[in-house]
Amino acid sequence: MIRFDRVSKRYPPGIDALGDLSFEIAERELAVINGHSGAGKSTLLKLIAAMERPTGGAVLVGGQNVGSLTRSSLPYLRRRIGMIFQDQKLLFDRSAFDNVMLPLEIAGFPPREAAQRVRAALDKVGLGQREKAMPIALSGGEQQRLAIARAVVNRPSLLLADEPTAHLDTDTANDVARIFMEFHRVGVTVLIATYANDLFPRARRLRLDHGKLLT
Amino acid sequence: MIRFDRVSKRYPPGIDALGDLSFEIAERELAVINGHSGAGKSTLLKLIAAMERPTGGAVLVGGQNVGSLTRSSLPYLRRRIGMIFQDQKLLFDRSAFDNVMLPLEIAGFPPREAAQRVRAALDKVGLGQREKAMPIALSGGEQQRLAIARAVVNRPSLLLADEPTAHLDTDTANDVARIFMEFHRVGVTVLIATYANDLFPRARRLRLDHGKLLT
Amino acid sequence: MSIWLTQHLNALRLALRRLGAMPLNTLLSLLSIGVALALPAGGQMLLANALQLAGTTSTAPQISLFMANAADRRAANEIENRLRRYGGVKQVQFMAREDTLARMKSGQGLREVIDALPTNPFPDAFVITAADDRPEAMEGLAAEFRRWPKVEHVQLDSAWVRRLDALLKLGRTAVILLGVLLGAGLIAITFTTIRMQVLTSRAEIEVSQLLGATDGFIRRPFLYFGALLGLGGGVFAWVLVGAAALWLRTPLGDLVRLYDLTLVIQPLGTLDSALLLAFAASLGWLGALLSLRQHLRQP
Amino acid sequence: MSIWLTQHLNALRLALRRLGAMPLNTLLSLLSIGVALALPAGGQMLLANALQLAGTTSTAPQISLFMANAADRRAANEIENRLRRYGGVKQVQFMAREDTLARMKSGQGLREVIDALPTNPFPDAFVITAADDRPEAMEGLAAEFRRWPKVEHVQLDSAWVRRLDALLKLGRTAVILLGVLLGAGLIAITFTTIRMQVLTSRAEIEVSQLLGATDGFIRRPFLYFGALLGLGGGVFAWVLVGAAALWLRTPLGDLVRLYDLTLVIQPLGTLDSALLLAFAASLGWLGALLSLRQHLRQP
Ligand SMILES: Nc1ncnc2c1ncn2[C@@H]1O[C@H](COP(=O)(O)OP(=O)(O)OP(=O)(O)O)[C@@H](O)[C@H]1O
Ligand SMILES: Nc1ncnc2c1ncn2[C@@H]1O[C@H](COP(=O)(O)OP(=O)(O)OP(=O)(O)O)[C@@H](O)[C@H]1O
Ligand SMILES: [Mg+2]
Ligand SMILES: [Mg+2]
Repeated sequence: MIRFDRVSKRYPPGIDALGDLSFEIAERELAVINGHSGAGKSTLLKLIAAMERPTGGAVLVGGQNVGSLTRSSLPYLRRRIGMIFQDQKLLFDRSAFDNVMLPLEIAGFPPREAAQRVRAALDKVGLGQREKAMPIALSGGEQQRLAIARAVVNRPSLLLADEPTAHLDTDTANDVARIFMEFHRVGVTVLIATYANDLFPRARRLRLDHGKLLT
Repeated sequence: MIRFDRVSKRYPPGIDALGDLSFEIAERELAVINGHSGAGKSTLLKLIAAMERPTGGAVLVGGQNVGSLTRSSLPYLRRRIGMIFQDQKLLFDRSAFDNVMLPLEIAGFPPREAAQRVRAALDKVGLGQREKAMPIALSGGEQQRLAIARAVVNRPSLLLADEPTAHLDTDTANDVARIFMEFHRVGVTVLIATYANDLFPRARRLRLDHGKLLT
Repeated sequence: MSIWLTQHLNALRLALRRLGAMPLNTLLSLLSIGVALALPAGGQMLLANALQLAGTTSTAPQISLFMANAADRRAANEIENRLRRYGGVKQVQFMAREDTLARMKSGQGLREVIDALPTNPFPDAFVITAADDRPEAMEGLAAEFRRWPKVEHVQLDSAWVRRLDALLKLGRTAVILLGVLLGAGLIAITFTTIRMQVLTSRAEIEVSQLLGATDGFIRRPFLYFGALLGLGGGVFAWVLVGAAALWLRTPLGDLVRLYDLTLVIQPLGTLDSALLLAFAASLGWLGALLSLRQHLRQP
Repeated sequence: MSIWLTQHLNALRLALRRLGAMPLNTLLSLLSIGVALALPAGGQMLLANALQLAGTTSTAPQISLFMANAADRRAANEIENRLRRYGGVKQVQFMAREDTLARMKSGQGLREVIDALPTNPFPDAFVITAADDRPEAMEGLAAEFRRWPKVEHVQLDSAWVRRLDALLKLGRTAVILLGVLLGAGLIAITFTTIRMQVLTSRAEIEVSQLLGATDGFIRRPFLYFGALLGLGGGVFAWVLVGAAALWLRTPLGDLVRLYDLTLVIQPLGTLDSALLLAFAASLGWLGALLSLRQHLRQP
């Protein structure tokens, strides 16, 4: 599903975030990326979603070289990916419901079916009662769960999560972990960057250190 | 230093975030607030910094009733408080250096001394080499540390931290915890909302559950 | 098809909500665009009215041709025929010497003078309107007429012509100046307004892109927003121009009445109104399109 | 004191950086404000020139007073003395009947007529300029003169007066209209531009408040920003008006020459220029102040 082939990423002022990275993640696999702050975990996920382009090597997603995608084919890659961003990227001028609705609107879902899906996703993360709330009126953990609902509402075939449990207490984090396991079970490829390695005991583990893979 | 006197906070659509809360935190004390997602931890900190006003009861900081402060005396309360926000609230159009400089500029520090202090604060959180970077070019954990540097640069007498280690790996989290302990040791009152209760083993512990204090 | 419609309705709804979310901004924007549009539209209205006025009155410059005093009526008739057949002549009016005498007598203070004269001192005359009223063409005609037999004197109303010419030149310069200035200003204002909306929606654009939105999807609500804002500004300009027309009706009417003309100033016609609104909406649409260009270029 | 200066310098630096950070926006804003300012400033320039022109030429309406034909020079002298002593009269010009006759003879086609006359048909006459040239006042004077002995006829150049009056009324209406329109437009444009900046700086305002910034501290860079933007727009307007003055110089000069006047159009004077720039900067400053009001009201 995902293949990194000698990928390196250097940010403008000469910061090597990733260096000569090669690995493969099979379809339907559940993998966890660990590593210290600044190790390159977010960069790795951004390369998969084509939010950044590698400065060396090739990133392949479902056989497609993501780094050489044209602008106009980018949206279709991203619709197949559900992504939870480290900084959440919620829209603060839309209600929780509308935030989760957005990916479905973009994909052009019929409104009736879309509304049902949105409610199901909000229920799953425990925000069923807060659909009318604006994100500013949600606690940090609730915002995080809202971001998770938005990522999964579209039933993507690939789920990328950057610190999805950073703002969650242990119980809620376990609930969230269970959601990811469920998706994994029904055949979704799941890739999670997190410090909480005890949440996914049976997952494959990738350890990053200063942009290099430890094995 | 801080006294909550039967404080309650109800948000507009009828959400009771805090109910009938009474406790006291002495000067130079180190206290940790625990509680599930949505328990009211952030709300409690916001009441102290007068970012929200209580709907019942009184919040006293250094003997002052914070809820009845006039608009014009608010800034002077806030200058005595160093606050780390759950959503960090960095300015993305200023460099790391300028972000940390902001509280000193506001307080009217002489530029020369201010620059020294800023560099010292950045060094303390391990961002000494990144002072020219824009926040967008920092990893999640680096942003969090930048927010910490900004909160402490002014050497406040009260430090409020909302999930300061949410985006940090265990090692970095321990470094940050050490910074807080240091401030505590030199006489600063420190109040931290966090899930990571093992980081501050000797701290006083307040447990929130659905807006009520567990004892 | 249904999804296509849904997406457009959603975009329109979003655009309306954005307009409503910042009512003061919307109002100020409408005001800016409306005023910027009202000035050229008002100029167009005044111009249209001036043209209509010019159509109802013969303000064309004329040539006066005086026969020799000795010439008789037959000679005058010959000249008249010749004038009527002549190419560049549009209209010929004969003024018999008897009529001129009678008219002069009725003039103030001249009756006694004229009564005292042994013979009629006035010659037969023609007032000629030229087909082509540019000064050079008129000069040419006058020169030609001067060569004709029994013509004593040909007088060109040349000061009048040159004044009109200078006025027109000035008017044209002023219109060009105003047009360029206001055109640039209008575009700048519309763009500024819409860029403001785009800037405050940066987060939304970014997030939508990350969630797989096509450029078209992102653009749509902004295009509606721009077009609605432009249209609103256009309507506002239309109202302003209409109000100005009403306000100016009395003083302008008073003025032209003194020149023995009547003018009831007309507001913008249906076609002009439609053009104004279409132009305003397109401008807003274009402003949105261009404002988005640079934002969408980013990854 | 030094800290005060530092804070102001910081605010100024921040304002300049913001202007530079979005050069296209800044340019468009300058353009909008400049154009909006240029129109009233240009109007003011034209008005100043028109007044100067009016000063060099006696365009005041006049009263013509004709003595009876039978009146002799003594009667005329009496009337002249009476006129010169009369309150509302500003200027009196005597036209002796002999001069009038001579002037008429030199006129086209009248020489023979006049030579044929036994006596001079023209009376002595006066051309009177009134101190107060409002139509009613002039009518009053004329009525008074008509009652004087040996005065045959008093003619008021009333059509002229009424035309001038109508023109002035129209001009005043147009100026009020333009002034209101452009004033509203200018304020809206300036505010829109500055509100855009405030909106894109919402995060900064919020964070500064949370870090203990006073309202004054937050306001300062925005006030500089607004004032700089207004000033820039004012300079731009000044350049536009100057260019327009150069451009209009030739056609306007041509026009007034036809009326036997000379006009070399002058650009805005030093005082007007200074006023323009000060007004522009204050407007920007005020726009920033008002735009910030509602943002600072929030907690
Ligand atoms: N846009 C950028 N420009 C420059 N440097 C960048 C940029 N983004 C990331 N970096 C740098 O690249 C390195 C890796 O960043 P990355 O965000 O991938 O780390 P991370 O493993 O996600 O860390 P964290 O756990 O703190 O989020 C860091 O040193 C960071 O400062
Ligand atoms: N501005 C607001 N308007 C309405 N409800 C709010 C607002 N802010 C917080 N709440 C609600 O109040 C409750 C407590 O929120 P608070 O942010 O204090 O929780 P928390 O303990 O910080 O949770 P977390 O650990 O998830 O950040 C939550 O249910 C939240 O949805
Ligand atoms: Mg990261
Ligand atoms: Mg919280």
